[in-house]
Amino acid sequence: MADLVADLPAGCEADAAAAAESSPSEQLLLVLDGFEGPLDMLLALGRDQKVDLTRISILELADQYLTFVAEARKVRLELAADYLVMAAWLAYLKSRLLLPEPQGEEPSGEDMAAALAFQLQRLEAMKGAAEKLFARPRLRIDVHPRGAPEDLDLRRKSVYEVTLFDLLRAYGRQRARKESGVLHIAPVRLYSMEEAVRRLSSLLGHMPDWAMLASFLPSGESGGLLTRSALAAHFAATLELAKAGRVELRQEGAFAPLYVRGRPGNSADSQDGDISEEAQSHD
Amino acid sequence: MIKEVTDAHEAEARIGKLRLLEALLFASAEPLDEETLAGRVGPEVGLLLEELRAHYAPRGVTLVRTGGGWAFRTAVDLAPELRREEEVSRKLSRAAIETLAIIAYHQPVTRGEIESIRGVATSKGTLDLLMEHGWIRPGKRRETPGRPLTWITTDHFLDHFGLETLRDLPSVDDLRAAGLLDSRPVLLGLGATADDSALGSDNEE
Amino acid sequence: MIKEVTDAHEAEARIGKLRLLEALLFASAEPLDEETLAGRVGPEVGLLLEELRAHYAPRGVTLVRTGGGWAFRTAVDLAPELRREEEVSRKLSRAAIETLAIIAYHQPVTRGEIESIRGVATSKGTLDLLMEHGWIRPGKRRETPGRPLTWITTDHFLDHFGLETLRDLPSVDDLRAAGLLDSRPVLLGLGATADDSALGSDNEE
Repeated sequence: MADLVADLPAGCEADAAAAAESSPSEQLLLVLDGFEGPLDMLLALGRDQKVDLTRISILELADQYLTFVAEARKVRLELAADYLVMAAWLAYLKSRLLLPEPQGEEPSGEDMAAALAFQLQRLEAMKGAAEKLFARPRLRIDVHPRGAPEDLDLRRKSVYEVTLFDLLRAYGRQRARKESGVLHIAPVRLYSMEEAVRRLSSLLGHMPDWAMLASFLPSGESGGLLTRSALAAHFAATLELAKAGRVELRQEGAFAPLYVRGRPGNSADSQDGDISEEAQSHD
Repeated sequence: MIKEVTDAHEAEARIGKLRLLEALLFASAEPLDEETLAGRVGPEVGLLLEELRAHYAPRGVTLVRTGGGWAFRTAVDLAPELRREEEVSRKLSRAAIETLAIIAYHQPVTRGEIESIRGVATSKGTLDLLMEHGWIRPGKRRETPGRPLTWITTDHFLDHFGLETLRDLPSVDDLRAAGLLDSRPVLLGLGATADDSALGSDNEE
Repeated sequence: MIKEVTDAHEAEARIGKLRLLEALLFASAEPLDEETLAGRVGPEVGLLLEELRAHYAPRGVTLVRTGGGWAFRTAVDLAPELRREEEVSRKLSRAAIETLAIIAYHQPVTRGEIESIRGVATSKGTLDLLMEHGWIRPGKRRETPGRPLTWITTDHFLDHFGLETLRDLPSVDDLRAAGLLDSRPVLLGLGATADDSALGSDNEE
């Protein structure tokens, strides 16, 4: 952890100092705030190897990155999907580098490592270029034009001053107005728990035996926010119904499919206590 | 430009001050008074200014004293050759820019269509102005009842905005991606709004 | 300042032209292109400009060439004495600075390519902001599937950073020789949320 904090990109020293006095999760948050995405973070880790980027150990880098992500997840930090995708890719790369190369059309582990090294060098080059560019004397900051120009309007290309930016912005605004004529807050359709309770209650009557919770989900929605909220709502609804003693739940293990069935007799004596106990009692 | 001085170091300092004076006077939007300038180059500012004035006297740009301050101005005798045109560059009205943008993106487009897109009536003057300026011209008539005239952009339009073809106009998606079109309030924490298709489809609910 | 000429009349005409050129360039805050200037002083404008540039080289105000134009600017070495702080509101984010550098060095470059180089999605408003500064503009569409829009820098970008041409970008030759100006995507799925091929499809709506 400590050395991760030390790898902050330039300009974040103050954050680092603050991080030293805060909890591990806060430290990680601060570190993450300093990065522009996973490639940027890899580059910062790579600089820590203190070798020329052309001779960097990609394997070592992958390990550092995976350690970082593991740490972050340990403190239950919400990591952006980008970082997880990179972690998965690096884990794969690692396995390709360590295991014998399979015969196939896939690029070799070496090629993949070289491609990553190239990306890091290219990003590093652009960061360097940006720095040099902005270190140049800049107009109206270091170097100045005539302060009191005498408007000669020599070019006479146009009487009107309109730039492409003006034109595009006008169209963009116009479109935006049109799209939100009557302030159309695009409705975020979320499945409510009440809705799910109603739905499950009516369905359970027709389902005498154990059935996967997933099979109760409304069909016709694929992926997306609505599906995910439906899943969450139905899950919460089963917990609520189980608490009320109206359904029973069963699950083989963590992350295994959740089974549900209507409680025979369906009486009103609600049972407190946690779901896993209840599930076990029926096994 | 520099008067004889015995000491080379002194001469150099003097040149440095003259250069700074030149730059300050050039970059300032307002004439600068001697007091302000003295604050930058020291009490000998009067002598230095006279030296600069003498240097620029025969040139196309001269140093003049105006009111309480000093400023560079183009030489008076060149005025006839620099005379600016009567018309001063003007800002195009917002309605005109919008109309032009709609014609560019939707051409060929009739006036009725422009009005329905903008949601307001288009004054005749707007189209006239854009046409007078050479940015738009009438296209073919639309083969619908009333055979309304359509409007299209000209080559001069492309030229003015530095476009090679109309196809180089950024698309609506490009505009959105560039941040030039942002209508939907951002819903924080619901990263999934990127899922436009799902949201868009139940808009009608 | 004036080269030896045998004919007094010729010399006078030459001085007149230099003075006019000086005045024209001085009057304008923006660079003027040679074509415009040639329209005022004739085809020998190139030689006259070089003569003016040489005359002003040691002074506090210098004549510089940038993009296709010429402009008077305060001397670079006086920057510390003339420095104006950048307005806080104009300070650019790291993302914007990097994006600008990538556009400058890789142009013409698509948004997807920028994202694959940075390994992260371009947030809304970054390109918008750079365009509002007048540093970038849309270039031609790339003739690949989806015909994605490309981005390029403007002459104002060169002027702002004191560059005569794009070849004067810092270290550009070294970077090119090292193969680092190759903008092809390398790792699939890295950040590049902007699938270029998906863009530009709804121009016709």
